[in-house]
Amino acid sequence: MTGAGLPRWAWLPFALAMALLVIPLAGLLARAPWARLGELLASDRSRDALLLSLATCAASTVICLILGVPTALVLARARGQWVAAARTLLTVPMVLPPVVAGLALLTTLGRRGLLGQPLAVLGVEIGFTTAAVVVAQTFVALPFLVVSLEGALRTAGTDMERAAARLGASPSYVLARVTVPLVAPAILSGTALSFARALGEFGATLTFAGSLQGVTRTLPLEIYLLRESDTDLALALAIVLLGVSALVVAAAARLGRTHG
Amino acid sequence: MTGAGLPRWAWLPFALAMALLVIPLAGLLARAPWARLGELLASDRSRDALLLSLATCAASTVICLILGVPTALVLARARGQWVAAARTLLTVPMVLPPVVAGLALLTTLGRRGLLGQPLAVLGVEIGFTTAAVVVAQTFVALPFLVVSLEGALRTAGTDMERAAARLGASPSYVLARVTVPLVAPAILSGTALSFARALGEFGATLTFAGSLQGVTRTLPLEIYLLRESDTDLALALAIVLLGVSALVVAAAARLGRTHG
Amino acid sequence: MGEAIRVRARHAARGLDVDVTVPEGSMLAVVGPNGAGKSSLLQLISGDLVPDDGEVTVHGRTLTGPDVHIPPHRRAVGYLEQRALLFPHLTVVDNVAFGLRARGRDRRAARARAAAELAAVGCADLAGSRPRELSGGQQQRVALARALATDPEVLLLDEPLAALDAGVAPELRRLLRTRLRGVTTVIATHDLLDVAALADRMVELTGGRVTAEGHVDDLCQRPASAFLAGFVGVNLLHGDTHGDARVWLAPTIAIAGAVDGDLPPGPARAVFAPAAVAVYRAATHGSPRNELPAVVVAVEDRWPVQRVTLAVAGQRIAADLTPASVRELALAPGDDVLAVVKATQVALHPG
Amino acid sequence: MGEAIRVRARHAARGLDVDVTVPEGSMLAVVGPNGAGKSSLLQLISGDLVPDDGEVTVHGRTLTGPDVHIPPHRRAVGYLEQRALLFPHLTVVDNVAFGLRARGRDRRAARARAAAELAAVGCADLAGSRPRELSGGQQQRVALARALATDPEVLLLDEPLAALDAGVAPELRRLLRTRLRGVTTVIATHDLLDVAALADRMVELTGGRVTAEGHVDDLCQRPASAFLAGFVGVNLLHGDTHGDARVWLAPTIAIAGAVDGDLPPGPARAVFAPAAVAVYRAATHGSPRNELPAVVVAVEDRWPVQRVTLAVAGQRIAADLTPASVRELALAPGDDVLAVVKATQVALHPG
Amino acid sequence: GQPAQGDAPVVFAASSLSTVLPHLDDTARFSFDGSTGLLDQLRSGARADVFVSADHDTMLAAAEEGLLDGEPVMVATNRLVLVVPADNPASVTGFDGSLADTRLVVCAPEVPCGSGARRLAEAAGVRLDPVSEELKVTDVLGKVASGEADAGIVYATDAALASDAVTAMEIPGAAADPNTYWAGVVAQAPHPEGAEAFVAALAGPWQADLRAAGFGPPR
Ligand SMILES: Nc1ncnc2c1ncn2[C@@H]1O[C@H](COP(=O)(O)OP(=O)(O)OP(=O)(O)O)[C@@H](O)[C@H]1O
Ligand SMILES: Nc1ncnc2c1ncn2[C@@H]1O[C@H](COP(=O)(O)OP(=O)(O)OP(=O)(O)O)[C@@H](O)[C@H]1O
Ligand code: MOO
Ligand SMILES: [Mg+2]
Ligand SMILES: [Mg+2]
Repeated sequence: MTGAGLPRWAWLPFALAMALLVIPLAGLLARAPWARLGELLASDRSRDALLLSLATCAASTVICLILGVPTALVLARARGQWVAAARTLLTVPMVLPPVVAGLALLTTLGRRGLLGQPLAVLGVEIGFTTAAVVVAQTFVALPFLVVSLEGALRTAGTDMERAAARLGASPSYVLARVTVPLVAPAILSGTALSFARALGEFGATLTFAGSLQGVTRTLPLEIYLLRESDTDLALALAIVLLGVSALVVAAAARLGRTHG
Repeated sequence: MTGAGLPRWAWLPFALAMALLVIPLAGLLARAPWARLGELLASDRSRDALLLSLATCAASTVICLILGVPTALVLARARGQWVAAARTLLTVPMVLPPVVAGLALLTTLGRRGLLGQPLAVLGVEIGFTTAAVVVAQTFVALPFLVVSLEGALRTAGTDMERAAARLGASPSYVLARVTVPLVAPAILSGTALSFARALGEFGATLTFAGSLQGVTRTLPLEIYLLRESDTDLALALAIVLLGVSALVVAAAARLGRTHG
Repeated sequence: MGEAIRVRARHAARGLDVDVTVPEGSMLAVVGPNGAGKSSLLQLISGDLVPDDGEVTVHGRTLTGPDVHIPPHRRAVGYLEQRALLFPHLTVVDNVAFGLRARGRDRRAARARAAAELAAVGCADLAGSRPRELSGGQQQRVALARALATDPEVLLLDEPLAALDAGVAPELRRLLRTRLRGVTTVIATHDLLDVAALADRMVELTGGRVTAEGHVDDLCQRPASAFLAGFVGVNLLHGDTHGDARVWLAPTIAIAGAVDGDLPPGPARAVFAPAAVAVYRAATHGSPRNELPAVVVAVEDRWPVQRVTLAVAGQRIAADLTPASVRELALAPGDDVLAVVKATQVALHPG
Repeated sequence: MGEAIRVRARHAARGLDVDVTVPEGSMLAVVGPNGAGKSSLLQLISGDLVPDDGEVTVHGRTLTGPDVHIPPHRRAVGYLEQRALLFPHLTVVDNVAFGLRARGRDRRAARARAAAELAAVGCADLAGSRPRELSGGQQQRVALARALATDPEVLLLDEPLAALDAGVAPELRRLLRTRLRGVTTVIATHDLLDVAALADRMVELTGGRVTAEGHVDDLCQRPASAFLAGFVGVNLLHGDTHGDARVWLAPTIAIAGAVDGDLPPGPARAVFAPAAVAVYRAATHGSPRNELPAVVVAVEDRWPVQRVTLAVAGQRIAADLTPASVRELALAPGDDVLAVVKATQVALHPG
Repeated sequence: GQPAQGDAPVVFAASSLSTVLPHLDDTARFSFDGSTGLLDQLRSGARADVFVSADHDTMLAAAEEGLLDGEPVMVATNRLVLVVPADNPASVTGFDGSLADTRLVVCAPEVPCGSGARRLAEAAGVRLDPVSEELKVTDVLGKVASGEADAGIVYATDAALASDAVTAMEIPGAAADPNTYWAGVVAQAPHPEGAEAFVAALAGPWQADLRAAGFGPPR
């Protein structure tokens, strides 16, 4: 019993959408230098870029979780006019052209930036460090987690939380033992989205953090650079990027299903 | 009665997240050449870029709606192993570095591409035309609509659809008169997201469509070009971009609230 | 009065194997324990469930058969569930007009018909409201009007009153009775009041099979199963008779009663009301009465009476006593007592 | 038996203004029409609702007062709703252990206590199951065990049985009675059976105010309002008495009855059961009986009787007749008849 | 001479020309991107008339792949300069030892501005220890102009554009080892005449304007 059933014509736009989104991916795969893939990926540069990307994405994803889960909770549960405003502000970085995002970060956290200047006085400079990459990735990825999680929290409602409070559980205990487990699938998929978005981050990193092998040159930057000199290697790395993203998203979906 | 209430400490990460995301925007606004804004935006190049961006985004948003709503419906309602695979494939373009996305499109729809070649034989060439901009925008924006709408459709469930079928409504009638109105707020916010994402599209457009004034040079491309020669104008245009995005997202949220 | 619905179907996953017919214009009540297959039977008729094997015909037209399966929206079958499931984005009158609009009727005509249906269920003044502004009872009325506005050949009701406050249910039951006169209806229910107030015939399902079928009065007066007896609220004792207006429950225990029709020797059952049972500590020896040795199992308050559950020859019966007599007897679980029933208040049936 | 709970509070938005006390270890039933404020009263005690003004004390400790408001999770108050609201991600035993774990009890001790509570509600074997694998009745049992595992000083029940199948409710009611012996409890309900089976005292709320309060038996036997009479299922007629064991309903119509205690001249009411009312077409003139001119309003099937609603001197009463006598009398709405009630079956009360 | 309106060419040109070219010809239509990106687009069948690259290798590749019609011509050169923020916080004195321990940004060796910088450093015996090897010269300039970096190596034309934010210093030997700009007509150009005219104008009458924008003469 799946309700009214799908109108048969719905499959046409579905097929078109799939074609639009999947065929280009297939095109990329078709052009990839499969035979030389192993050899290409074995180079120092590739390894450095991949490891840096994985490490920074792991870090930014952890920060996204720590900041994003409570933020989604506040947006979903607090009331007042300002909540709508906060929600809009949180969405904007999600749609900013990455280069503009990088500019914004530079103006703020750069050595002469709003916050960067006082920080520099204290001896903290994040420009050109791996930390800057993590900041850029967090900036673009955090909204993905918050937006998807907030929806799930609203859907889940507050019934279970109320029941838990009536059993004597404090708000923090309720959060840890009821709310988070209940929306675990959404947390997982939101985490996967933000990890994948961080992994693909290019413009903001380039503009804000720079590009030094092993320090700030992540996989997307390396791909861009290699286009100039070694198209095959660039394509090979793009395939790796695509594969890791797809893997993370698919794994989260599967985990969420088993769990939910 | 809001369930267990928010743990008080949740406001700390919330404040940090807001700071991380909002202060850079503020930094951008602070540096903007407010006094000269009107004059700067009056230039031909700015007008061309803004109008082109609005026109292409409107077009790609309409396509996203036409393709995306049925696609979300299929993903939410169809059953089977392949649905999970389709969902993952749809998510990947959302997280691809835009340059890689552009390369993928070029490989596929370019004149020598997988699909581009046969199309070129038929006299249809979309590379480096305004149509190419719309394709690039649709490619990156469609997943946003599909992913957010699918969640809402799952949440809404099939009860109402079943009730409608039992009153004799055909699947298409149910879709138009029950399903779509019920998830209207989600359609609205999904549309706003994809419009905003299309508006911010940079890398894929540059790579796939080029950067020709009035034809393919959208607002983000113009900002990128101007960064070097006319920082003030670039900033002014960035502010416009930011404002339009925020406006669209906020308007959709408000509309959704009144409607829902 | 011909046959309007015939369902002859098997569905292994639901453990269903039924053959049920409903006469034109009558209401069939489907009763049975949880999981017996009541809802599944309705879904077979509505087309939501496809049987492994069998046929569903309405007015002679095969809706489901070996090679046919008309989808739900093309069957002229109305379906009303526990929940009203009104469309939240439409006004009440547009909810009721929905089915007609879906059939292509123009807005004005559909609204006019909807208004008439709303008036028939006493909700004319709610036409412009949104569903969320309605009470549960009002929602259920509107759902009924909506289901009837499309002139269904058949109406299915799945516990339509179970979710309602006790205060609203009687009123809605009254409404259903008036409104459904002449509509072929199948109702799945757990409530005797629904059956008594509405249905002509009833079917008892147990584990997916029809275990009793007949007129409501017959089945209620002569319940053959523990489920039906409990449903009706009467006591049922199984035993054997030699044909002499007595049913032996054990070698030394018999209950005498009035024979309704024939009572051939063999298995037989005795049916009597809890109110007809008195409880004594010691034998009384009066006019034709049954005095059955019994053990108190439980005592429970059921205002204005106390219900005493007794074990008689390994079977359970209930006795409704006044609070005063329970207090006087000082009954407690485990006590040995006599359950006393006048023979004139016991009906004996074969089977 | 001291006072365990005292609620004296006003809440303008909910139209609530109450002063209610509950004695230690007893159960108070709160009844009243929809929207009367029953749930709001419970929420005042649980701390979910903050009054504009007033005080809530439990065992002398002020939980809500002019300057205090202990949040719900720091009150030792259990709350059970219609829906069981079990945590879907925890097993049954961990659901029950939840409250103890939240209080910092270690897992082993919490599980042991939970197992004991589960055994007490007859669900020991479900410990390892997930809530979604349970039937509605089982879920409600587990929710009860969960609420009791934290040893609440006070338990609040908000229509805890309303969502259950008629088949499961009696069993659960029995369980509640055993399990709640000695627990100070407040139950909001629409069901007389809950009140009769469980409660010691009851409060009638109307429009946010207490309109009757007392022992269950007193209020049920002498219902003073139409709501209570309907709730109990008896007839209530209001009139005036001159102090002579008769209540005048109209200048020429009086009903005679038995006086229970005092009956001073002034307003008075007559209470009698629907089963005590007979209906005749013509006057009968027998022993001390009331023969009240009446008009038939409705006839309705309530197996095994037919319920006839009558209008007497502008007030409504119900008569339960056998189907045979209804058929014989051929009663139809609008008919003029006589409602006959033996004076001994009518109780007269002042007020 | 100015090409006719109806024959206005579509010009694919390196980003560093984005400021000057539109002033020279307001009928032609321009698409600006990195040279490699433009080459990729030409490979994919972009309908362009003129291709102007900011280095020789890319133009060579285009010619070898048959993407050009006729021979490309060198139209300008561009020398590398050292830029520091206007307030020169690290007190850089020039392309010398004062660059040590500063935050220096240069282009990556894969892009022309990066390979050039490295050659100059080797010749001058200066050790480059950059904190970032940027992908585009724009990003080098952006970091210096914002004060994020203490020094950077960019083209003279870039430095000229940001003259109020950065101070340019000459690099010894830079003028002798410039980056070369090449223009060519694209094969099967839709507007071949306009294209020819545009390339000719670049090599001829527009040279003065290019010079004014900071470009050097072709060699
Ligand atoms: N959607 C379903 N998928 C699989 N099995 C089902 C489904 N719905 C019901 N069943 C099973 O089919 C059998 C019949 O269920 P059905 O819902 O028809 O019973 P019912 O008589 O309506 O019960 P209730 O009184 O609880 O409503 C049960 O064993 C049940 O577990
Ligand atoms: N969350 C709320 N916010 C505002 N008003 C409410 C809320 N809940 C109930 N009310 C109002 O307060 C009054 C009392 O409602 P309450 O829920 O206490 O009644 P109740 O006696 O429990 O009714 P029911 O029998 O329908 O459960 C009603 O007028 C109701 O409309
Ligand atoms: O849009 Mo980008 O700047 O290629 O990540
Ligand atoms: Mg059912
Ligand atoms: Mg309530």
